[in-house]
Amino acid sequence: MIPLSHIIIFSLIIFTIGMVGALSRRNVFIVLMSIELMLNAVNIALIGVSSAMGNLIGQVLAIFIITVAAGEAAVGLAIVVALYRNRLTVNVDAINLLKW
Amino acid sequence: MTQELVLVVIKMIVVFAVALLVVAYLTYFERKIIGHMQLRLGPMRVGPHGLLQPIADGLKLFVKEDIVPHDSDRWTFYFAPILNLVCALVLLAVIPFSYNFMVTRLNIGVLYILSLASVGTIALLLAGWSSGSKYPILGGLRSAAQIFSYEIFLGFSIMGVLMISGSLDLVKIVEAQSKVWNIVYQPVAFVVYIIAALGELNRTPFDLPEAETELVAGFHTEYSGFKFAYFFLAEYANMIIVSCMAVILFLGGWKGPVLPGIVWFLIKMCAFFYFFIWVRATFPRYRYDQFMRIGWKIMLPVTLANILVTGIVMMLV
Amino acid sequence: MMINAWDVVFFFLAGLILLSALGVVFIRHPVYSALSLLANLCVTAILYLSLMGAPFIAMVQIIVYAGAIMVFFLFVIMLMNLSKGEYQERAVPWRLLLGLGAAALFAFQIFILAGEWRGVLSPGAGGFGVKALSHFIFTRYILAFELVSVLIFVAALGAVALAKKKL
Amino acid sequence: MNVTVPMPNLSLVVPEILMVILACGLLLVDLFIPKDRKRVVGYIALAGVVVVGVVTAAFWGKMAQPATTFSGTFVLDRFALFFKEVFLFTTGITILISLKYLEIEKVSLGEYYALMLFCTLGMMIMVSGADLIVIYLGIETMALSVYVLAGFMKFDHKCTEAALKYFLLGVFISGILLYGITLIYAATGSTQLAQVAAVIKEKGLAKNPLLVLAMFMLAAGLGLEIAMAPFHFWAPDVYEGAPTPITAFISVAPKAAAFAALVRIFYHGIQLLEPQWQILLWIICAVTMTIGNVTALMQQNVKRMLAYSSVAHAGYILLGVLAANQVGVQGIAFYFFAYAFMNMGAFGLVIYLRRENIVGDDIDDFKGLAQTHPLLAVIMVVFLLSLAGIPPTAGFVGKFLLFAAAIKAGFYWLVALAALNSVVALFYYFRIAKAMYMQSPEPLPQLSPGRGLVLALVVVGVFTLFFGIYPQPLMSLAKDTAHTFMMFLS
Amino acid sequence: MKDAYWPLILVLLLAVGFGVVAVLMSTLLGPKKPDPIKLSPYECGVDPVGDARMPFFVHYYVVALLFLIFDIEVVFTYPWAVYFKKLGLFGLLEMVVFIAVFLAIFIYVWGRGALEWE
Repeated sequence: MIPLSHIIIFSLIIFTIGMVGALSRRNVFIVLMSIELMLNAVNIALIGVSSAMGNLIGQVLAIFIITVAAGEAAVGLAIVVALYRNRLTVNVDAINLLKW
Repeated sequence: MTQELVLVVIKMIVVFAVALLVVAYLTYFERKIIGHMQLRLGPMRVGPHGLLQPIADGLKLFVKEDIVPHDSDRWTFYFAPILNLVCALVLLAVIPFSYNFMVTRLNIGVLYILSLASVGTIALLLAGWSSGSKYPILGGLRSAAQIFSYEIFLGFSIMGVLMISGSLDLVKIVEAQSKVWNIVYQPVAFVVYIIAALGELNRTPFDLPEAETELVAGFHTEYSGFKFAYFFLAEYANMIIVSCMAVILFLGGWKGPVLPGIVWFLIKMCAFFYFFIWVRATFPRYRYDQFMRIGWKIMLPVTLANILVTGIVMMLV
Repeated sequence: MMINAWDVVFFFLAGLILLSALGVVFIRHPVYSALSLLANLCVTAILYLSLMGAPFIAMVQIIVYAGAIMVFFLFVIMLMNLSKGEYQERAVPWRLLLGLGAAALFAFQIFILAGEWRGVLSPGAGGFGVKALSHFIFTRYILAFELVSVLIFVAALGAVALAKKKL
Repeated sequence: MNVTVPMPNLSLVVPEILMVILACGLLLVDLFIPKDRKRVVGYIALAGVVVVGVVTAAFWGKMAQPATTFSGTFVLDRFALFFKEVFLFTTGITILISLKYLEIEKVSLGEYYALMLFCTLGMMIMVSGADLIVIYLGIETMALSVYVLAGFMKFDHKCTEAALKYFLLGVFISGILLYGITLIYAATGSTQLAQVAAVIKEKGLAKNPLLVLAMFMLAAGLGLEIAMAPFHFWAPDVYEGAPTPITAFISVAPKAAAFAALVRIFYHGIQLLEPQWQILLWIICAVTMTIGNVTALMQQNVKRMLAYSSVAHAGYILLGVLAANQVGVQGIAFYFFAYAFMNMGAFGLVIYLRRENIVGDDIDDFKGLAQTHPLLAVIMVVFLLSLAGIPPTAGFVGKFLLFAAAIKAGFYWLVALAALNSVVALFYYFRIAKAMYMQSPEPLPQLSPGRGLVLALVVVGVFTLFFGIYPQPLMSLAKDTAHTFMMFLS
Repeated sequence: MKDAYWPLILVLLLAVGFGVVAVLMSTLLGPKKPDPIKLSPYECGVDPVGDARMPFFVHYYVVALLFLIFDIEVVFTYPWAVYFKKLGLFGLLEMVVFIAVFLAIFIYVWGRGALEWE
């Protein structure tokens, strides 16, 4: 018997780690992977809740999230590839033609 | 509980030991059969008719110098072959060799096999990359592209079988074939499966990653010693898995008259081995563009059509 | 006795996931980072399988996340094959502060939320089969299901349009 | 034994189905059209959008009552229809102003139009989604297309950079949005808005911290597309870097869609949390307006200035959301049409000034426009007046409705702040006018706008004035919209 | 036989154990005679030219992309295939629409020439 709060808090921790990575790392790949980590944390929470409540909607949503993550990876890496062609870099710091 | 545990451990050890033995002797038989097909004798020196050859090979690889190139990425260089082998070996756990003989039964067995097979691709990519030299990288990218292209068709080709049996459980899939084997209902899928399997195994006529003329030796150019042997082992272990899956999905698994189930299973499996070796001896290698064209432009539409036709026929019947 | 065993399993898996998550974020080289994420995803799948009774999701997780998305990532990283020097990063303190701020925010949330959960996971009770899930996707969420195909179309379209040099 | 699947009422999703067919068909047709005749693709897309618009409009009379289908995951009501028309109108205008621009930039491709149509489809799903899962997928469909469109000129450094920034931020925020959905699901056991509302009511979860947190996260997730503070900082960069027609599109359509989704979720899903989300939105509204207007004052680049002005407009529209009454929804609906007219017009003018080597987005490019192109200058003044909210333009009517709604709901201080902000806004709109009328022109090469662009400018210009002088027809439509939408709450 | 996942852990441990131990053994047992030429990257006996960096091969990228996309389709087709008997005609129609959209992707990619391997 694992209390659901364990799972949720755990997933929040992972989510936060992902957030820290997405905000503080400079390599585009790692930023993207940190975001994947965030989505994974959401999935942990969803499936935990789903199986604790005996309700399948969470699992359905989790599948859709995984799908969307694939779409995001495809588009994101395409943008990175286009950028790499132009600049030969994947470092967010070097990408500064536009001021934030 | 303890009894169960012991049982599982015993089964596990038996399966692994037999599998490794089979792998070793597959290499032997491959050389022998191809030799005879080409009117040669194959290995003859070690033991009677060269029967101890695989053991000698293994020992040789074991004591060879283990070269790690200075440009390589040490950790991944070690990690890649292990990952490759592990991904192949753990698949053996769910194969039902007969109704009762399997390490464990999963209700999602098919997915388990496909999922770990897809992780194996990463090992090839890593192997190529970690070598730090250009041929292996290209070879790794090529193998990976090839393997995951054909993984798609492999996945689609078994869909018809899943529709008929309505389960992802390997045992139930076999049980659903009590009367008629799936190959009767799904001949197209079977052919696609075999082609996809050849592509996924990097075997002739699709052994492009190892095309010596273009790429030296593919992703494992820089590997030597036992790490090299791992790729070899994994390839043959994958061959076992693919054959087992073909038997289970299309040829009725352990079903057969008179003889006990497990014997039938092994017979069918050996037929596949023979087929793979035969193909290797017969066909020339495809060019990479031809290979990709076959995959994406022919097999993909065919498999999709197969799913729809299966669906329509099942609706009508 | 059994209860303790599941607790041990949970904390063990959670520890592994946590370690690999930290690895993703703090390892310098993207290939290692990707491997760490791969480990993370696989252990998460084990978590789903062992404690949450969600075998199908676990497998989808490995097939799509580990087997497709991560392969795709590694593939692109290796296609670019940047030399080691290009992975050096400047330390940017204000970014780190931002990250720490986020962390603090979430720590705060955890305090708010900790008492709000009454449910328990009872592993070993047997989860949902694939068919129950199919039933949901293919009857109730048909629209979402069809929408997924459109979404993937958009992704494919966009990726090809951006990545191909000349169209 | 077969499961009985209730056949969904497909007639309600006809516009969406048409849209998918149109987009897919467009791509396939594009493959067979030679390179020099790509303009045809644009015409087909435009015609298709018009057809879908007509079909959507045909539903209006039948939808006095909301209708749901797909097991309650999709709802069609007048609110959804109204916003769908906004999107379709925006898309049509964007296609018109893109025709020439794409030729100058040499990216005339079917993908461009197809992505825009898919984006519209995503938004149509967003406003019609009655289930958080469907809304989420709609958002993602929209967002992925917009990311690609923003970086569509892939050899332009600024453009790909803008796309990357937009993408990274968007995906990051969508993670937060998802966590919000998860928390709602965790608290109520459902993702369907009606059920969520029912469970909250039944179990008295109105003060549940989970839901409050979820509300924050949802607001953040949708706030990115809305460009409300503190998630507005991407807007100027992306607006500057993206191709100008896409900038025009992004500044209107996704914002409208995100607002519609926000309103639907907040009003129909978690309406019992109204005290909480009113506090949240109050603060956001005040900050957004102020930041948008004050930073816009300091911009030299017209696209950036319009970006900050659109942030400010998001703030004004938040007044309507905050009011949570019928006038508020009416105001939001009306304002979005007006906003579509004036913003598309202003960006259209920037495109008009696009020449071979000059982007036309610096404020100096507007110098002396009144002397060289007097008519153009007049039209621009109309748009600027409308953006500033001065009669007799549609912008004024919209702003009036929003302010009235907020006053009715008792947000006096906020309205005072908004009025103050409107005054500040006058300054930077006036700068463009000053450049046009009071500065002498630099020698300009001949401008060669396409007919499509001229047509688009005329249409939006006329609408801006027409609905400013005679707003009744649009007002009554907006009123019907608000009426059916708010029936739920009573 | 009942479903059980725990044996998988044992199998995993055994496989990993075998893998690691054998590699370590062979590393320890094998001879160690490194020399710079032996450790340099293999290029058919010629001195290595340049580093291992190469131009970006967009074809590989496109193939990987296609794989990612069709993998999604495969994953959604599994639960459908398993449940197909129960869903009946309606299920078939659903899948026809789903596959039709993916076919459109496929035709588009084909028509754009992304499948041509020069």
